[in-house]
Amino acid sequence: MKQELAVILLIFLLLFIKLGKKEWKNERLLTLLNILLALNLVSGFTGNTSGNLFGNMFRTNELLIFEKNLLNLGTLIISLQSTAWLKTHKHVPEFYLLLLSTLLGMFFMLSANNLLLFYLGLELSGIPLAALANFDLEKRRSAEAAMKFIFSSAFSSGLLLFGISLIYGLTGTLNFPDLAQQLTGSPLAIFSFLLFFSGLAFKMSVVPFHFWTADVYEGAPVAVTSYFSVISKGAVVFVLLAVLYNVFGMLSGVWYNVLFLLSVLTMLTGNLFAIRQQNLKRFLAFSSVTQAGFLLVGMSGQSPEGSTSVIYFVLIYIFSNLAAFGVISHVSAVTGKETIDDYKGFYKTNPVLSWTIAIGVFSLAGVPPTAGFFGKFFLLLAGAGKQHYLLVSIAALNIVISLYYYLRVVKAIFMDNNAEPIEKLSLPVSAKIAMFICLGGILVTGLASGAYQYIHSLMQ
Amino acid sequence: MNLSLLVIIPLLTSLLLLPAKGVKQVRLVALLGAAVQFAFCLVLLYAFVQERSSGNNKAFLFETDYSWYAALNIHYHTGVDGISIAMLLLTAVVVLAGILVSWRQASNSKEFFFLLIFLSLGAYGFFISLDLFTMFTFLEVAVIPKFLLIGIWGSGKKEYSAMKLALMLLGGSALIFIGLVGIYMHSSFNGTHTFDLTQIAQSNISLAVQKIFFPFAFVGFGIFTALFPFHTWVPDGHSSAPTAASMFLAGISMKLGGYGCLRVATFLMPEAAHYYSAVIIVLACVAILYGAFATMMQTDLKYMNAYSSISHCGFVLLGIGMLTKTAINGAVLQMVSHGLMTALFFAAIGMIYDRTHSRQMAELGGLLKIMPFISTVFVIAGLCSLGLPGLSGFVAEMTVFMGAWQKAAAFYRIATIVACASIVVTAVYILRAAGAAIMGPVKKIEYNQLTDASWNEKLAAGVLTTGILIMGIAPFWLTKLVSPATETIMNKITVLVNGNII
Amino acid sequence: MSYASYIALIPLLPLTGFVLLGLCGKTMFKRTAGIVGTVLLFIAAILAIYTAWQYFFVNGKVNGVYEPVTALHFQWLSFSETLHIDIGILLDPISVMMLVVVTFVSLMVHIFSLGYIKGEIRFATYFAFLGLFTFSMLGLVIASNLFQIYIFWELVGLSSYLLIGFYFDKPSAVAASKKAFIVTRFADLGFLAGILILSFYGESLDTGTLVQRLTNLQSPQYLAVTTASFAGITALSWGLTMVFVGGAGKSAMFPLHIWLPDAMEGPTPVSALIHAATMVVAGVYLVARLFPLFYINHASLIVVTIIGAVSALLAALIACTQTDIKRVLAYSTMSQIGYMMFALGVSGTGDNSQGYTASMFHLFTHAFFKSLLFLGAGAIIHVIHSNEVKDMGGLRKYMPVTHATFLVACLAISGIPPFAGFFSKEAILHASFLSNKLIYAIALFTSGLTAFYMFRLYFLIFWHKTTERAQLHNEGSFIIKGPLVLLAACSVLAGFIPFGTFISADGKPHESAVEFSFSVAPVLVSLAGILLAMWLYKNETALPRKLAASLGVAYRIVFRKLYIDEIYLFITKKILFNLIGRPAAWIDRHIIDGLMNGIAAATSKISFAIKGIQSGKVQQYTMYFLGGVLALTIVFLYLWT
Amino acid sequence: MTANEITFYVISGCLLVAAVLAVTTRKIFRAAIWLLFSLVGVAALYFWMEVEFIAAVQIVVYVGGIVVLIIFSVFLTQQTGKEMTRAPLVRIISAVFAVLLGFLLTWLQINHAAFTPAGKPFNWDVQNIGSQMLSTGKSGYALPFEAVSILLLAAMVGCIVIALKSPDHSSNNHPTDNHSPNKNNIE
Amino acid sequence: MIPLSHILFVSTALFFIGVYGLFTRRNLITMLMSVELILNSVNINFIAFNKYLYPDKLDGIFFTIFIITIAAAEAAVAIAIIINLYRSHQSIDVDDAGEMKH
Repeated sequence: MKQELAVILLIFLLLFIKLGKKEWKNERLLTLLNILLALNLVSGFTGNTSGNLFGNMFRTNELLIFEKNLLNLGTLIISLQSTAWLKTHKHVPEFYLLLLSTLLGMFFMLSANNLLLFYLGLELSGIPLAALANFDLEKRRSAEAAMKFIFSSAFSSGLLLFGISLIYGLTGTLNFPDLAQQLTGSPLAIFSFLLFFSGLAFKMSVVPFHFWTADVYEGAPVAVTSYFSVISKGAVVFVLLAVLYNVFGMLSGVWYNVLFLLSVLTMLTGNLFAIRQQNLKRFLAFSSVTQAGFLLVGMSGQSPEGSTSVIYFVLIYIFSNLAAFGVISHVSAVTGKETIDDYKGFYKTNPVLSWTIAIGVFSLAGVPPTAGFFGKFFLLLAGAGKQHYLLVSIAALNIVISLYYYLRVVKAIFMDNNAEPIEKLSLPVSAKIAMFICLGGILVTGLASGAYQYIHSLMQ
Repeated sequence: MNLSLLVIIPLLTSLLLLPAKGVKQVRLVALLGAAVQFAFCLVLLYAFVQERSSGNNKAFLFETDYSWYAALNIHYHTGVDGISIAMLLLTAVVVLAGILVSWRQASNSKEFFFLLIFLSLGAYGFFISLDLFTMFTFLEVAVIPKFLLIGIWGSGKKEYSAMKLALMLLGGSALIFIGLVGIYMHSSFNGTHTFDLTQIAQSNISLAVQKIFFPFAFVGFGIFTALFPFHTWVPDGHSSAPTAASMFLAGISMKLGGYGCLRVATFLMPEAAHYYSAVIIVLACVAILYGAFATMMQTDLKYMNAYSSISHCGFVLLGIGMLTKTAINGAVLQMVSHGLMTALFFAAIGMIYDRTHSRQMAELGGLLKIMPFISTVFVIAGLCSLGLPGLSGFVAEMTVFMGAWQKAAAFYRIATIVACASIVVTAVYILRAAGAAIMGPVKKIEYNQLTDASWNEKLAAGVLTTGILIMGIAPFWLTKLVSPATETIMNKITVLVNGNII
Repeated sequence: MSYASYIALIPLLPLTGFVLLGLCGKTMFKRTAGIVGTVLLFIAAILAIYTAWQYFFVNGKVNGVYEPVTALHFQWLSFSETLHIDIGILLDPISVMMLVVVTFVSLMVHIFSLGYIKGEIRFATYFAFLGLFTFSMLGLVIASNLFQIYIFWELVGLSSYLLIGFYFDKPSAVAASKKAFIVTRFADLGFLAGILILSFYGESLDTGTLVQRLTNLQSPQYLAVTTASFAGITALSWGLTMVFVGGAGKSAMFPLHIWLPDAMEGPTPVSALIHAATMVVAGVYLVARLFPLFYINHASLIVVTIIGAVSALLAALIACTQTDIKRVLAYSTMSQIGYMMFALGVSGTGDNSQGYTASMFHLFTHAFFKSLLFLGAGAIIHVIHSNEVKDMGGLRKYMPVTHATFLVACLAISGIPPFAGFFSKEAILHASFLSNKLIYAIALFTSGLTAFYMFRLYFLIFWHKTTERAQLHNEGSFIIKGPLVLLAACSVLAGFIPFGTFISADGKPHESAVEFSFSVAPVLVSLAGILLAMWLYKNETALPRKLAASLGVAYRIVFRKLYIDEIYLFITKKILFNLIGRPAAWIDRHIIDGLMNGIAAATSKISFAIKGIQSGKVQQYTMYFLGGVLALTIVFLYLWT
Repeated sequence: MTANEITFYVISGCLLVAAVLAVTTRKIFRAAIWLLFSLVGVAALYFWMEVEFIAAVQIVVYVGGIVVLIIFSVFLTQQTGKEMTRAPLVRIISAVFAVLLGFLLTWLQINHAAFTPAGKPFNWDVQNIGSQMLSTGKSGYALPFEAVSILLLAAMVGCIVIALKSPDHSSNNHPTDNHSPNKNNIE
Repeated sequence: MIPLSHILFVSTALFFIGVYGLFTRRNLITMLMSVELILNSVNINFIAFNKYLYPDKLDGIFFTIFIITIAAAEAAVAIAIIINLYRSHQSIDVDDAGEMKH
């Protein structure tokens, strides 16, 4: 609960800042906030207790604490990276307020031991995000993205709710442990599971519930896009993992097949759409769809190793995606350039940033020695846990397809010539810190087995 | 002997490259790194021979074993046998020569050398790994530097080639991955799954399982070593790459595949290897002869050498497919020989290209008069390629032929003869190239102003040529080194296969 | 009985020359390269002669035969427990004889070259290559292991290649060197296959062991090699025929002879050494080395006989029509080697081993007079700067020494007593007479032809009409003339050696059995040939042209060398390149690579084809969403339960 | 058929008809009114189920809040009298198809499940709801209550930022965008 | 006594009517109205289940209350977004906001 309280504290602090008389300069405010977020992250590691609260509605344990810390970390990195964009923004406190309330929503969702709290967390992490997507107030695309997100999300939560209502009708309880025992394989249970699952799959951008992803990622401000792709998705992955294993455990026969089917579809579709993207944000959107497919493969493993590899992958994914997004976000904020063609010849002018993108992209692609390789390897290994090799084979081939477009980005940056490359840029200090965190994470997380071992030890 | 030094030295070198300033410092660091590594490999060889002659008959020497990902029973397990030592020596020689050849690399030299060293790191790590996961990791580590080296510093349609190479190789590693997962899932040692090569070798995987996963592993590694019909990355990749990268590609990278085919696919799944041997042999023969004929028609020197690599690597696969001790010995020898020879060839072609800016046979000519050293190197490499006695190619090819001939059935006989026939075609294309590019009248007047090799190029060529000569003139020490290792592999195969047949 | 101490030096000295001159010939031995090479070879030649003396006269016979001695031996490359390449030195009568021949001729050529090649930029390189060749040839003849023969077999091929292509800026030389190497390589493929077959069944690569095992009718190896068969032919026949193919390629036997005339592009002394005296007889030597095996396999022996006879006859015919002095000599070489081949073919063993002895004898004498002919031709070319006989004529006045020695050589090759050729050729004729009358007839006819074309050459060069070129220069220095005289002396004297006492198929000496009466016919035939040549060519007349015209098509066919070159050209250019190579390259680029690229292209096509799904309309997205849920419902509730 | 039952069918019928009209009528203002009726119908259904509290909440929040909000936004953004454009026919057809299929499937499942009523009376009172709402113990809803309050706060802040016209940009009627519309397509 | 299934029929029908509206309405505000219908149908479900099946506890009622609250919040944010969209696009036709595609 401490982590939630810390976030709430921050939210109220922001409220007071906003309402207070004092006019804050953006730079100072941002510095303050970054420090606070860092403190928040640090505090998340200490003095946590496991247990249930609020009449078992809220539960927490070491794993959940770790997951929340991951989300905190990601939020901090995004915050560090978005200073260039936020510096000129008029609504910095509001931005953070909304951001933190979504984070809080995710925390609730993660800790929920009850469908109601779960649903509230989901909405709390969804509705403010729609507003955030609109934070490039003058941009047409930003508004379009927000609109697409809120309607898609409303529809998905409609289905999810319908599913929850049926589950409630079937079992008469909202409590997860009770549900786990009462949900059997009746057709209506399966049906309501599918409705429920689709609502979460929507957030995770699983095909065919992914259509909003590309448009929203493209239109939203880059910081928000990063948030969508890493934090929001990561949280849903954690939740889905917990829900599938703990609540719908009795339906595992069904959901294994669902995951199988959808992961194949997701990987393929994500790849096929990513191949020809020009806009980097859109490109990363489809790449994140593909990654969702790989995550499903790991999830289908139904073993402690499977869960470990999924969480581990999310951790790596945070680093990798943010390494790439961080640079793109800065370039976009300074020059407004976002297409792959714009990045041609980028290496000539910005070697360091180029390498950062490259390492991030390599990690996304799963090339050693970056952590992404380890992440993918373990995901797929877990996916083969039940000696079902077809899925793993398809996934392995999809990795190859995905390499094509990842390398395409690298090619544009390093190999193509451009008469007017993006000029030389220098990152602000905070973004540099973020960059180092990400690169360090990418290089260390895989080669040192500590993170994986730690997560695995939490899987008891 | 701490084998990890083989990985640490390149790692340190690449890290030291980062703060280095200017071309001079950078290349000096790179050269020093490569030289130290080379020296270390020699020391290792010495220590290995000492150890063996003092009666240590363990399959792998200098083993170190750390638990890495304990939850998945993944270890960092290293150790060497004769085959790995041979491969390590080859790598060290080629790396040294490659760095010398690129001494005058001007643009982005830091990154260039960094990637070269990093590529070699992957190769070293691959050859010393005894854990499939570690091995696979190192294998993949070696891929991306190639992509960047070709794409950034290459020539011609470099982006296309780089992409093709990377995708095909990584496609290969995807197949390997599937194979590894299968092996892992069906291995059991003390009740747990394992990636440990030595442990898997002891846990007998059933034939049905082997039949499924052997093709994945073999084809996957095969792609690295230009298995027909997955060889098409070879011509494009090699010809677009900068000289050093071509040398590394053909000299080291293709060997990763051959080594993997042997060490992973064949060693761990011998029954399946036996089961599929006919297919392997047919593919290898096709690669050998068809590659040779395709080489004959090339007009670009680099393409020619690249295609010839397809043909030569066919011998490696043929040797492995034949599954006799001599043939496998030959496959290993051929890997070493081809590595040295093709690196030398690419070095010579690179030197020629640097000066004339042409690789077309028709545009060159009479170079022997203008740059006798380079031309001689070219001819030596060519002669090695066509299997001239006294040079390494002969030793390797003959061993393969001899080994292949041990199998008496008509199918194997025909395959062997087909493979032998390639020595004629090889002669045709090598002499054709030499005749057109090296001999004959000088085609362009401006060529007369060109200079012969500089000291670094001479040194590079010298190192490689020495290797070729040592192996060609005194092959006995190498076979002595390799033979016990192949024996280990063969024993397993013989026992299992015979057990099954009888 | 220890030879090892010095005998290894014989091949190693030329090798030292090669390494020394090859590595630093340009810098250290700018002028002295030739001297260095020659001195080294001189020592080697002395050692060789000393060895021969020791072998034949000091150690002598044991139990009535000259024992093969393995003077040096170490394992070079091990294939398996039984099969390994050993590098060793085997001394037996023929290898000792070859040692002498090779070192001696090579020395002569070295000396001659000092004058001939002077002023050439790549002076040192030339001598380096000569050294390499001599080393390889010596290695070949002393080989104790079948694979060692193959190794040096390849190396002599290489030296030949390098020396033919010595004038590398001449496209014709480059083409010729290429041709020589590739054709012999093709034949070597046969040799290799032969080695593989024989070694597999004989379970050894050691020549002696192999011969001993496979000729022992009780040994399991013999049983294996004679029972195994492919296409109805026993493995032994296959193996030997394949080995013979290798020999035929190196020895320019029909139809693998096409490289030899072209090889004359090389410097003339090289032709004398490699393409007349030593390398080209390697095939004969190889057959001789494995003769016991051939002998027990009648089929392969017939092949040897037929090929030898056909080559001898055809080459002689073609030689009659050629106008290039070196080409005439080249065809003559081929013809003479044909003699040696069929002599082996008609030979038996034991008391009946006349053919074997004769063949070796002819090899021995031929080395002297043929190298003499070539060196003479070299001296002439050195002066005339042309190979065409029409540029020569009347040279007897200007080059007396050359004239005299050339005449000696011509008489020797024509088999006129008492020159060396007479003795060896009589022996061959006699052997074939005893064995097969048809072969004898061919041999006799060829003998006449030989006399005819040699003297045609002789008269065209030294008599005929004096051309302007002939008068320009003098004959050359002592360095050029010395070897000619020495070789001429050998050509005269070599015939008197009682060869049969030293060399025979089974090592036991036997006396030459040629009777005086038998010699009459061949000598007469030769004399007839000489007279005919004299009548036609001594003075410039229109007769030859008329004769050629009257022969018409037949003459043309022979003049164009039976169109064999054209056939080869057709096979290589049209079939190998156009029908195999080009399609292979095309298929690779377009079909296989196209397939790989096609996969990529198809993926991208699909990618574009389905992009409409992402329509940008949020309502469609929601519809897909519902569609997805419904589809999953249908699948998991009704289809996949 | 009892009066109770008849009431139910009448309410349901009205509710559904109003809903259908709300999603089909082409005048936006009418649509809003039909929606209002439909929501009132739902409230009536709650009344019919004797859950008056929820009915009250329904009326207060939906009718008093959301519908009014909607109507305001209609005024803000549209001439109310104009007929709205119809969706493309394909979409309508596929929507009808999808919706019918979906309904069929759902209904089949629900019908198939055969819920058995507990047969017990439903006892609730506002006091109970109130105390549970703020209880932190078992079956207390204090935490969701807090969560939803944060959500409302966030939504409010979000709405203000987005919907309020920033005074600085009042002159900026032509929003600028860095991208030309078609740049993201590669054809 | 009305069987539970009839009430569920109504809610399901209402749900899909809402879905239909969401699919076919081009005006963003009317789409929002459809969303409200969807949420209402869920509410009916909850109340009905609570009343008929599980009258002991008030889970359904609470869920409904929260859904209503969230619906309000969602509607508010959606309307804010629509207004913003209207400002930039001068239209609230959903198909006019389709710049980003493929």
